[in-house]
Amino acid sequence: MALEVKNITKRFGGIHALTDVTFRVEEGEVFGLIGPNGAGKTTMFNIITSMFPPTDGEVVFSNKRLTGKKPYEITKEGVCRTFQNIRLFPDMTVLENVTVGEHCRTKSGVFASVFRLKSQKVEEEKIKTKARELLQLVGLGKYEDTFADNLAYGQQRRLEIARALASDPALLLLDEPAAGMNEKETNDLFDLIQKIKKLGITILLIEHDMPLVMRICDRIAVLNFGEKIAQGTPDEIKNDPHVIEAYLGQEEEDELA
Amino acid sequence: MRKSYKGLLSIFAIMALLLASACSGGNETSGDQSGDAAKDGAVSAKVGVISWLTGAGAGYGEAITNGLKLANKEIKEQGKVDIELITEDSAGKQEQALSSAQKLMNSENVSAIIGPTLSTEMKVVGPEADLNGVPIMGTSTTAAGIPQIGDYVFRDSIPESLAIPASIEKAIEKYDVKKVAILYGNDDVFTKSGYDTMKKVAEDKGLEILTTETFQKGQADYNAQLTKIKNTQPDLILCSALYNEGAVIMDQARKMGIDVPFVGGNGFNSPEVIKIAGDAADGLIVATPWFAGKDDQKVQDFVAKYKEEYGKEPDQFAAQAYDGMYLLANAIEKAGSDDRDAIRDALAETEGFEGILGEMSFDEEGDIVMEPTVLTIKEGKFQLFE
Amino acid sequence: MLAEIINPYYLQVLSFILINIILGVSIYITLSTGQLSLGHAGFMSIGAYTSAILTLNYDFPLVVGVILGALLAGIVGILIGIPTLRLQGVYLAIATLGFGEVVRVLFINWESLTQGAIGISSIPHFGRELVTGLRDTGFTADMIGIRNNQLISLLVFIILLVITVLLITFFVRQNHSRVGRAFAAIKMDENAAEAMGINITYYKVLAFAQGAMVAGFAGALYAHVTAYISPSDFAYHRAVEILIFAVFGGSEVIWGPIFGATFLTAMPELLREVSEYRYMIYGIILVAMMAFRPQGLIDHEMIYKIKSRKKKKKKVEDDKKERNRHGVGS
Amino acid sequence: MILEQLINGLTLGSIYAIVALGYTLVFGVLGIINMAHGEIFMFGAFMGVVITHTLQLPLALAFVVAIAVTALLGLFLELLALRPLRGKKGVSHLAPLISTIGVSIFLENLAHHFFGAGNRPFNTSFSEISVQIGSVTIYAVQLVIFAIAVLLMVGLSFWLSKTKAGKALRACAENLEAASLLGVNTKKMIMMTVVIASAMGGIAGILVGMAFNSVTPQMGLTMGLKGLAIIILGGMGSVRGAMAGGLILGLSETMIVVFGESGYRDAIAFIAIIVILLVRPQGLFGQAAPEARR
Repeated sequence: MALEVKNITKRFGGIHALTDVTFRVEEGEVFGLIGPNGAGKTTMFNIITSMFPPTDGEVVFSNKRLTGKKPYEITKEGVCRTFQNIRLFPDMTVLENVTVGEHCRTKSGVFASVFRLKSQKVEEEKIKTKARELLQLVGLGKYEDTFADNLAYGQQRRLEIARALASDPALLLLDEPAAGMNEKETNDLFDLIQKIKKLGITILLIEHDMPLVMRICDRIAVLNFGEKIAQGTPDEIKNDPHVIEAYLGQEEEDELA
Repeated sequence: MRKSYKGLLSIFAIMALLLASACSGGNETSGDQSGDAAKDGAVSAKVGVISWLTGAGAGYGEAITNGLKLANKEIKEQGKVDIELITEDSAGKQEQALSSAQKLMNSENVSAIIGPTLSTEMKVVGPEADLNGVPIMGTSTTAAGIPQIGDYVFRDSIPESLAIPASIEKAIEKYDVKKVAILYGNDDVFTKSGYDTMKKVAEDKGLEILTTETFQKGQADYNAQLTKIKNTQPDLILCSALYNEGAVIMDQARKMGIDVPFVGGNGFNSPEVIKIAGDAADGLIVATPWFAGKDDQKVQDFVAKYKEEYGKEPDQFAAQAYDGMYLLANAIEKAGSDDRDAIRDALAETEGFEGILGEMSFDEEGDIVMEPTVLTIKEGKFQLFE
Repeated sequence: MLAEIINPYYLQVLSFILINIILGVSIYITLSTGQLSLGHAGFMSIGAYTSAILTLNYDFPLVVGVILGALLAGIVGILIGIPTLRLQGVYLAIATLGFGEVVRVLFINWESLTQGAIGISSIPHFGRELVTGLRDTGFTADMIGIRNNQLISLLVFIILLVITVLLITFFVRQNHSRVGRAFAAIKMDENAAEAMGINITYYKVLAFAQGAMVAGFAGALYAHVTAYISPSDFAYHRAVEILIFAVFGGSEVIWGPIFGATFLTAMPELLREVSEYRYMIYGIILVAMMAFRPQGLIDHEMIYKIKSRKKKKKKVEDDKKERNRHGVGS
Repeated sequence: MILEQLINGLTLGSIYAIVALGYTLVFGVLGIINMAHGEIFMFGAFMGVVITHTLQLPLALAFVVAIAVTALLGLFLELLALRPLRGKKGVSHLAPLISTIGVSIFLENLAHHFFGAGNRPFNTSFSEISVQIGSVTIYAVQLVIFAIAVLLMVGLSFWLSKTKAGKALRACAENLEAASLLGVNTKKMIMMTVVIASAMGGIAGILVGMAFNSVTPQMGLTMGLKGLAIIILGGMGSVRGAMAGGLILGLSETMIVVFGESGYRDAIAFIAIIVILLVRPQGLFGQAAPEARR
């Protein structure tokens, strides 16, 4: 059940967003993908989920080639993601958002729905039960009838995770789940990720919150200007001179801006 | 979900109630009123009018209702028939015309209907009136197949199949025409049916049709078609267009150096052509039921009265409506009651009625029989074409 | 009694309202996946012409003609939908607008089949056909004490009402299912929906084709209610009118376009003076709605509030019953 | 005959191109299809009628008034129908399209009320002037139209690429937010764009009146839909594309008449739209949208 990213290169016009990036996420681990802004992390997510195709290279998940598949097919293969800039369905309730996530694991069509076949009714019940369980898991149990739009920021991030979990993923891609969270929320998030890991779900994580990354990740890869500059355990990464250099450079830039 | 569904039903229930209460007032069966002659011995009847009074064609509707009102005023003064006109607007739309007709026939219980303005509307309203046994007469519907809708459908407007052959025949006589070019609007029911007649007449008369060109509504540029026509060098151009487009076509043709005469259909017959095209309008030949310059006392009286009443020259729509009103009043008088069937029978028997349009009769199908006048535009004026 | 209540005029207006409701629903379905189609007048004309020609020239039964008309419109919808799906937002709107015009020009020029601009008249009329059919079975209008034309209008109205209610039920049920959730998700965020495992191509084509089919269906009904159709009945203005039903009433929930169609069709009948300014008012409605209430008069929130109020009421009642029962028990 | 038809096609094409330039300018900067452009054009034409025919004033004044009135309409369009939608949360990208459709219906019916449904003549002695070359007659109007079209295209290209205001406008087209951060007064720029585009519609209106002597309230719809087809054909937001697309459409409409299928003349534009959108959605001269925008 491992994810293999093989020699991925992506160019937008003349810009090299990713250059020959290779890494492997093992089953059951939490793998961190870090790097300064614009290093190509989200681009990597987009390529894994086929939001757009790589210029070169391929992505393989549990011995199946993901590259070339449609995004929804990839979700069906068991790879689901969250978004850096939250993309919930704003005019749906919290519960409905999660039920949408279950789409690819259910199958009632127009006919079954309109004629209220027994199979459809049973399925709807199952969908609701499971969605409620997931909301309990992420701690949103009492908000199920609230519109997603009206949730607090941290809650929205957790809802996104619940929605992604609803698709029964074997691999969960989290894009900066702690962004904009305060310390307590971040701690809750840490617990949540631990719980998800215990469910046997592999996690690939993009995150800027370094303490969180160091605490939670089993292994980490570092991107800078579209290239992988380091990979290893949190301790190895902390002491890697390339990584330090990349991040110090980033800070200077930040100050300039 | 099921609740909102119930909501819908209740909305309809309310609507049904509303309509029930709204119509319970004026809905008596028409039979009760038959023979209900007014005190002074005049036969009284309610007549519905469906006309295009708002929107793009409001001008037609206005002319028609003016003509009707003027005629009805005179009829009332004569004291033999007392007609109450109830006017509904169709806005030129079939749906609205049909709703209006239903309202007139069922809520107002009219004895007969005059209108609607357009042939397209008549094709929807006609069958419904026929089914209800309400005589209906179009005064401006010229397309083919209107009186054939049913026994109760009449018209006093001269159909293209009468007007176009008359003008083409006279043009052939005068200009020794051998070759013609045809130009018509293919997306409009009037111009298309005019074209069908033109084509048939041209073939019957053994004319050589050099080219057939079309244009569409709203088009401003006819140069491509006209250039093509010019190069075929016709003796005559048969142009089935409404006056709006027709005037522009003549303008562009004359500019291009096409100086042969044009024969137009009913829709082309309007003083507006001269207003829009100016000198370029010279050489247009049309057949018309209505000629304001006719040397006839009746006609001149009508023109004078109309001008006095409405401050403008009557056009063919006003004139046809005016005669239509008289035709109907005549029938009501003959029928001696406001009974729909009696009026229909009397109308069908109309023979040799002298109106401002000339001598009129209805044929077996309910179509008008009359002699059209052929006119031409010369020096910026409609004149008799001889 | 019955004879006094049934007025064909009101039934006629109600029948047109029902047809417009069906048209409103048709554009709502397409919009429910976030696709704006300006080609619904075109689909409507396909349904109308198909059914008119089949029943008139080839003696198909009316029901079969209407169904085939709707199906053909749906099939054309699929054929147009699949390639145009690559187009987003405004491009789709323009492409469908182009489609509608091409269909109209085709019907104008295909004279051997459609009689061009002259249009097709004497199309079998719903009510009249039915009444003739009933007469054969020995049933006449006098038997229930009404006139023939009253019976006809009544039958047309009842048929349309049943069809409309069934259709609304169909789509309400679909909305509250996996399919409806997929539609809604696509409308709100296409990329997120696809990332959540929804085959957006399939559902967008499905919605587009359903919309086309319902529009074709409405067109076929229209043909058999007015008994006359011509290409100019299905021009650009018709497409815009259909759009206005959804924009005014609201395109978030199915009740929006239903309300929009009802209100906007009834308005000129109730207020004849309005009729003169009808299109100007339409124009102002479009601009004002976009500026002040882009979701239309009836939106999710309104429906949600109504529902939750009912729920509360029901809960209170339930609680009461519960308490009463306990009261009896103790 | 072919030569004459070519001139006919070029004249028609040039007018189409000027109409399309107005569309393309608005789309280029705002990313909006202004469905009311055709009706603004129609008002320009009616101003010409009012000045030259009703009031019997000189043609030059007609141009001034038409430009002024259509510019004003553009201003109202921006203030009433477009600005309220901008930057509002939860407004779909279809909102401006629907809003401008509303404006177009309103204006069309307003013209009905003001000017009546009928055709209005546009008599000016200028449209009589012609030159005879061999068997071919060329009217001064035709030359003027062609010249104005080329002038507007060249002028617009130059203005966009060389002047400061033009560069600011292009910056807006690239990215509204960034442009405003860089100190461009985006509100003013947008307003200017809509006003200029509308005024170009006004010019086109007068030219159509001069060339064809045919002005009706419905002409806006016909011309507007053609303009729409052209910018899709030429590529949305491309000035050269609008010009080329206009000429292509004008010539092909003329040629379909020459080769005998005048009934399908109006369909060309729409068939072109559909084919282009399917085969090359960015249009003949447009650039492919970057994938990242998805």
